[in-house]
Amino acid sequence: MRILTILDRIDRRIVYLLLAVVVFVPLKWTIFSLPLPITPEVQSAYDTIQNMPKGKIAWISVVWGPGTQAENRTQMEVLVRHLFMKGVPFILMPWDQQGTKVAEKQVEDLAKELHKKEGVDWISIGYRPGYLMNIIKGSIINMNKTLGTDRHGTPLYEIPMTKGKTISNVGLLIETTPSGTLNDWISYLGQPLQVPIIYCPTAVMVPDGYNYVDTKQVAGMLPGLTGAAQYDELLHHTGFAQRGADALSMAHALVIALIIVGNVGYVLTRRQRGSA
Amino acid sequence: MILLANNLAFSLFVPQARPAVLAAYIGVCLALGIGFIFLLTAMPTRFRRPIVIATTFILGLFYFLEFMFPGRQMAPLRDRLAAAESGFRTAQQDLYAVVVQRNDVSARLAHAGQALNDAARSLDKAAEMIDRVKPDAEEQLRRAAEDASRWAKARGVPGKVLEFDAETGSISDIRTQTYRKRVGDLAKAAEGMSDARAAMEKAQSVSASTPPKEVDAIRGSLAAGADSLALARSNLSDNFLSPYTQPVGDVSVVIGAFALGLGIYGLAAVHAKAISGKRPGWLNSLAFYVAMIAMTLVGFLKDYLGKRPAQSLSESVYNILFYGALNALSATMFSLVAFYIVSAAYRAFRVKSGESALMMASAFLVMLSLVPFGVLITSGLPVHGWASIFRLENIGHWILLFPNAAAQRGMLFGIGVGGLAMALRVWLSLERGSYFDKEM
Amino acid sequence: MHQLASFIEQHSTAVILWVGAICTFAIYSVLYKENPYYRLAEHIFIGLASGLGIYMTWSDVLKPKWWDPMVGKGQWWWAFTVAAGAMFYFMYSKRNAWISRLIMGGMMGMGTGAAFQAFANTYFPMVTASFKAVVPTVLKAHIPRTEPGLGIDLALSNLLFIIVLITVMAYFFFSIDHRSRSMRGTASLGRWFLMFAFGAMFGSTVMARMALFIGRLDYLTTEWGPIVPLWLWMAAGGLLLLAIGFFLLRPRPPKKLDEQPAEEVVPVEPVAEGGAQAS
Amino acid sequence: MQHANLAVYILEGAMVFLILYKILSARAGRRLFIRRIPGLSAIDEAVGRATEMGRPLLFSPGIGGFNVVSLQALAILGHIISLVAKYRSRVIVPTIDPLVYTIAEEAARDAYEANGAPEAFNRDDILYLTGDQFAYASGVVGVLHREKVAGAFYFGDFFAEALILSENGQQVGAIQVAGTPQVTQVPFFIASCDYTIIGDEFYAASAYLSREPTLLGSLVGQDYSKAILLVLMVLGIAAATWLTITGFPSIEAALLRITTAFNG
Repeated sequence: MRILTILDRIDRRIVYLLLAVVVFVPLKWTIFSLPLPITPEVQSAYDTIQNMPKGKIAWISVVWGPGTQAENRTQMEVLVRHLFMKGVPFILMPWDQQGTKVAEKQVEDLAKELHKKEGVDWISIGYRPGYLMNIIKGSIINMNKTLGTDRHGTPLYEIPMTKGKTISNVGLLIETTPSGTLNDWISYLGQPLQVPIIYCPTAVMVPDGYNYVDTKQVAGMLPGLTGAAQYDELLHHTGFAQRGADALSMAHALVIALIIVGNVGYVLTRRQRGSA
Repeated sequence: MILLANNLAFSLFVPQARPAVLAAYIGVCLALGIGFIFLLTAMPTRFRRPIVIATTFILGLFYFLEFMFPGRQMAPLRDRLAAAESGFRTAQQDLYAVVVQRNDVSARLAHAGQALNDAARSLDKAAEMIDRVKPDAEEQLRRAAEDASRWAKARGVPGKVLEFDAETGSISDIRTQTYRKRVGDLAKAAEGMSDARAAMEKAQSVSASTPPKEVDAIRGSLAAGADSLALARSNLSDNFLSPYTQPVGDVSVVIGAFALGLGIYGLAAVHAKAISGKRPGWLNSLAFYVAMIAMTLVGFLKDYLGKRPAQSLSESVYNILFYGALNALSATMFSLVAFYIVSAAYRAFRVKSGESALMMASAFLVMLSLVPFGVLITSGLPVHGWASIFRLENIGHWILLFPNAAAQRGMLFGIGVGGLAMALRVWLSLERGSYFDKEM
Repeated sequence: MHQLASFIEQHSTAVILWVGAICTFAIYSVLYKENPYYRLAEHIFIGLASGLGIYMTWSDVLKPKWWDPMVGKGQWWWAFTVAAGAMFYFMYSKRNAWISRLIMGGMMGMGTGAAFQAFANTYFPMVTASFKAVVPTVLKAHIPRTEPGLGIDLALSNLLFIIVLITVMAYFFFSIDHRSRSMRGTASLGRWFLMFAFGAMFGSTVMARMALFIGRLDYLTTEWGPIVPLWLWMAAGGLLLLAIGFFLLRPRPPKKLDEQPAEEVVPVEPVAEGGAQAS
Repeated sequence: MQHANLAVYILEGAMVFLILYKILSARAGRRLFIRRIPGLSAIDEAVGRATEMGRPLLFSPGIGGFNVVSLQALAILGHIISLVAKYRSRVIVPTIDPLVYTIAEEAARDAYEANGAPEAFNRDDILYLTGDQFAYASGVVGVLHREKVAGAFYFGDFFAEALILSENGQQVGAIQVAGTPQVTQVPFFIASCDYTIIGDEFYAASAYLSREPTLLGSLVGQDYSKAILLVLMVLGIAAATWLTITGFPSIEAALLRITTAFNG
């Protein structure tokens, strides 16, 4: 019965090692991709992009830094992939100094993969410190003047993608964020101009995010990494999102298995001691 | 009251632009401060405790009174806005009923129309009031600004200092600032009211034949209108202490910042002792010193070296220390929780007692409801209808929304009252315990 | 010096990645046990954070709020705050320690005076949010005024919400003995609900924490990983395997497992007293 | 809300009155009953055990700034330090705020002096460990392991680092007692500490430990205040339910007015 008593007290280091393996392996190699049920808020995010009228462009707001890139970068990745596939041009707007580099590199990689060109299919305005509300309100008056130049210093009115475009051409806002910046977008852009918003919060913020989904203040939401994985499935693509969701699933499975194992060991040990 | 305090501040606190005079003034201030502290050292013991008690009480009184006094100036206008807002909210509720329940629509709509008519009357009155009050406020603002500039000229204060001041809001120009805010708030209130009125007009056109989706959209804009009225109302509620909250907050933040030296001194002393005594681990203490000095140094150098090669070097070193080391250390330390949460769950969630079994059960359900493989277990159940409540994601959502939220709220009330009582005891110096009982 | 400078500037991205990876491994090593690498990382961490604290206190607080107004805009009266700040340092004086208590008392006063507004803004909305109807609207004939369409499910959920709220609050009454007849059932029910809620909070946090770990792994594999030469990967893999082997085969002192199962994990026998907590 | 309204005057006024009234009557000598809080009784035991084993204790006042929560944590610390000084044992206090640090140091020095052992007080045991959340956590983890603490107390504001601290304390085999007003962290303390003080037992702790009439009176006053809130909510629930049954417009209007007043 020794084996059963061991179940009662597995060394914590073995537990840690198990966790590391269980997360690392599905993250690195696609071993299995669990089918994901698509939740309504993700489906409506997908439909929003799918039904975007021709000639509209999208704004992508990057509020995150490297700390939450596992979730936020992945959400951005799947949405950018969809925009590229649909041929919707977009402007990348990074508000975080470190996140800027990570986000731009991600978009560059995707553009290379899908043969898209900077200046035609996408631009980035580079890191912008400053008050979000002022930039939105300024853009409503004159978008190209307020946003100024792209990350290489070319004025927006000279770039083919944005030449002659105004705020009325903006047909979508994607907010990828680990903090509470959504309200500014809703009050200054989403509600007044009826621009649909796709909200991509981190897992901790998801319960709060459902409030905005219920009130239809956001058109769709990608809840954390699992939301990104569902989106990937809608795109019939297998990428980091799917692997991350697998890793999350496996980690939870490990926790649940360990709890069961621990209880089996505990009950058996107690019974053994009781009979001895 | 504002006028009195402000005139006093005006004649006492004059910004000085000429460097020599400024230096002299600052010197005198420092000397006065030292003198004040010197006086305190000579204070007889029996006065010390009463002085501390009085200081605590008076400084607490500022925020207490600032909250407790309603703003008198605009009270009738606020009442009108409140009445209009309540009409909006009533109509909004009626429209909600219309959308959700399709029976008895006409009675509901009539009720909503009644509420909106009341709201419209209140809005008219409020607009009238604003029209009446606004010229006065503008006149007061103009006079305050004139006074300020005249007074500045008389005392040789360069206009630049003063003008700059008015924007950032310092104590010397609080009167102008107060009036400017009032004029701005009135304008914003008028803007909010016109937004609300537009929503209202749309709502008044709702009839029994309007499609539910449209009614729902109108309901949403009514709610937004009510919110903007509430905002306008709260903006107009400044009392005689409100303009001073910003300067008082700044002062307390600055004074608090000076206390950092205490902590850094203590930390540095511990490690200095370790190094000088060659205690075990003294090399780590050395590493602490190197890291601290390097970080402080490159932080300042990158800001104050101007455009020199050394500046760009310190910028790169700063990036390495901040993005490379500090961020990685912080993120990794945080992510340790992932490991500990597993080992804690494994160890603690045992069927040792009813309580731990219950905790385990709810953790289990919520965890399953959040991950794809858990959701798969019950994916066979229908999405709609009564059986859907047994789908795991719905169970998890329900647990978080009802029993969990209720238990948290029950705890929070106790914590809130406990905190309020503690604050009250400290404020009135009723608190007991080692630090608070000590003789001085 | 110049060479060092240009080297750092040219390779700063790589240096940042390497420093980040080394720091990550040093912190993770504490999972095995506390060791000199962790200790070094910990001291550097505290050093860097204090250094940043000093720099930020100047650049975010003292410069914009104190130095700039005082020197740049001629507001000489900010010099008084120096005296106020200096009062803290009297705590090291034996005779005049009370001066530090004066300024501490002032700071405490400011914090406590604001508590009344904080209480009203935080807890008053919670009171009205708890006004929930517990009867489904299908029970009566005419139109509901508030909460239209309150179905049986929502009504039952509301009822449960209120029962949980009341019993949990009852548990936290201190001046009533829980052993008294009126309270025994209510308070212990409240405790049960509390434990259920704690489980839910625990369960809903796991995902967010795992995502943090995935984030670190992602950093190591997709950002730092590509710049690491292959031989280093192989050497590291070999070392890891060796380490695992040593751990599994390490000599262990013989133990009587069946008699004292709690000893290995918790050297101190936990104070097992009923009702204190769940574990 | 920016400024108080009638609801605030009535409700907060009643609460303040009750708390002050109970404090005064307790000071006048009325005896008051307080129920048992088991976790707090364990503090004495932990201190005793640490003394027996000749190992130090650790007290963390949390990572909050200089606020009401930290002041309450310091009040609990005062009690623990005087116990420790009585036994001539050691307690290490890592802090994150300079002001909390100074008060802790003063409290410790006084406690040792009051127990006639000023030479036993070691200034290095009261630590300031930077203002950064996770740098602080890493420092406390280091102290837990290096000093092989026999008991650890966590009282104050804790956030994500709660589990990091308590799991490491668990690893070194310390008896751990924790209490925090941050409700979301309580489950993690329950999972890895021996005793956890829940909810506003945290604010009751200093009254329970010191049996000081002022604090006991305040605690009873708090009970009355909570009772007011509870009664108010029960009335509101009854009104809302009655409204769904009868649909009286007057009830609806009254509920709407109360809700508006309470939400500013």
